Amino acid sequence: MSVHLETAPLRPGEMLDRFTAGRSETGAIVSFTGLMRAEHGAADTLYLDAYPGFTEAEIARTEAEAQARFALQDSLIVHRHGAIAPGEPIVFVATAAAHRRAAFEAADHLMDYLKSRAPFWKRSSGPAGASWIEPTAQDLDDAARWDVVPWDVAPAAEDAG
Amino acid sequence: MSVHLETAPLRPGEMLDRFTAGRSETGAIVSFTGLMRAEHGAADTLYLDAYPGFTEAEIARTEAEAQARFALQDSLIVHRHGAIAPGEPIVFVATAAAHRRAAFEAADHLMDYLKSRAPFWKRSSGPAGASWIEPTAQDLDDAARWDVVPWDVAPAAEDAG
Amino acid sequence: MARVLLFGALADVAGWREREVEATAISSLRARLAADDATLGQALQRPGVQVALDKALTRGDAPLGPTTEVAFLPPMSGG
Amino acid sequence: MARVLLFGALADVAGWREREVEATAISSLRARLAADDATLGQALQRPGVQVALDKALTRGDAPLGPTTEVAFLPPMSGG
Repeated sequence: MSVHLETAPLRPGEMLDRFTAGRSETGAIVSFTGLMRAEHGAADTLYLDAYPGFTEAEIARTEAEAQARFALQDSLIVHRHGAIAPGEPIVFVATAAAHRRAAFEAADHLMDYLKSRAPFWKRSSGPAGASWIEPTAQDLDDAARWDVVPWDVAPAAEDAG
Repeated sequence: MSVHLETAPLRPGEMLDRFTAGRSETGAIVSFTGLMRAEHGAADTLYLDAYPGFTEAEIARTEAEAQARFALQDSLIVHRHGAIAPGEPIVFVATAAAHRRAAFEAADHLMDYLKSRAPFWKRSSGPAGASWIEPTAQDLDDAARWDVVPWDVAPAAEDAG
Repeated sequence: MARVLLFGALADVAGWREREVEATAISSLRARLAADDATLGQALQRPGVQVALDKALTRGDAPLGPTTEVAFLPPMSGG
Repeated sequence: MARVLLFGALADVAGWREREVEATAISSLRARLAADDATLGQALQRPGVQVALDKALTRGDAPLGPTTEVAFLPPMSGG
């Protein structure tokens, strides 16, 4: 389990390989890579403000909850901050579990949290100017999907992968 | 969109990087890597029989359905066959979409199909002998989750990534 | 001469995976395989075993050309 | 001397991100910041703005030590 903030471009393939190596009892690894969209020219820079120390600690609390809730074997969260260009990764999340359902649900859950509630402040800039962005109603709905499920639900038994 | 069968070990990081490169309107990339579990020594080889030509064509039909159903921008399915050792990847699936919900659901759906209905025949070998494996009840239940949803459901609108 | 392919447990039962067999229809091919190997003949009749001609699934009997590829597929297990 | 940090839109409003300010409590710090910059003073009072002392969220007033780090956090947007 770990959470990192980076200002340099992320390298998803390298992170996935390092996360995957040496696992003999893991059946399923899910990765999520969030990329900045150019919005067909409407966006040219995404600036993400973070509070180093505070931001990782807050994310790590949700990561720990997810690990317990989905019986994860491991997880990795790497988030870019600073100025990001179109096509560049913003966030990389990987989850490892014995079975695929847990790995999928945990990655999905972590992303819903990261996109709507994590301690970042984001500003999008483009030809029309710059503005600070709030989470969308859809982001808040996505995050709320996870609130209705009891926290101590056991993961369903399932085949390899 | 593409489907490949490989007999050599898969390289998930390299595949993820190649799949991710050069996308300016993709917000979300989900990858799934299925690994062979050692089952704490109970399994030492997984042998996957495939019917080259037929197997890819059958998988490609489901891939095309998933692309339409989830409005995917792209997908990649690479499946190992032959003899596989514990810790080695069996399958790699990647999906690309504008928004994360579609990328997650499509990868989840493709994996449910690949694990339960795709044209492979698998034999697990270990100290206790070798046996051909049928899909588990959980695999079939997982795959059936997708059957109850109408095929023409539109993906929900959602924020980047 | 049809080219016959067996997959999964069927290849284990037969002891071979690929063979040229003289037959002009699936029915006569099944009869010839069963005559050579009764255990295989029975295994091919089991529910869930599907037949593909030149990589397309088919049902019931069908004629075989001189280069038709006939595959007998046990229930698919997924990967 | 508290170390004051502003994030997101608050830093844009103030024109600075980090500054040493003489104050012994959050309330007196707010008063001093508002006296220097009324617009910032109002922005800090907006609903959803949270305060962290030494990287832990806090509510209401609290005393500040000579090296306390005080962060004003606008509503979090996610990444």
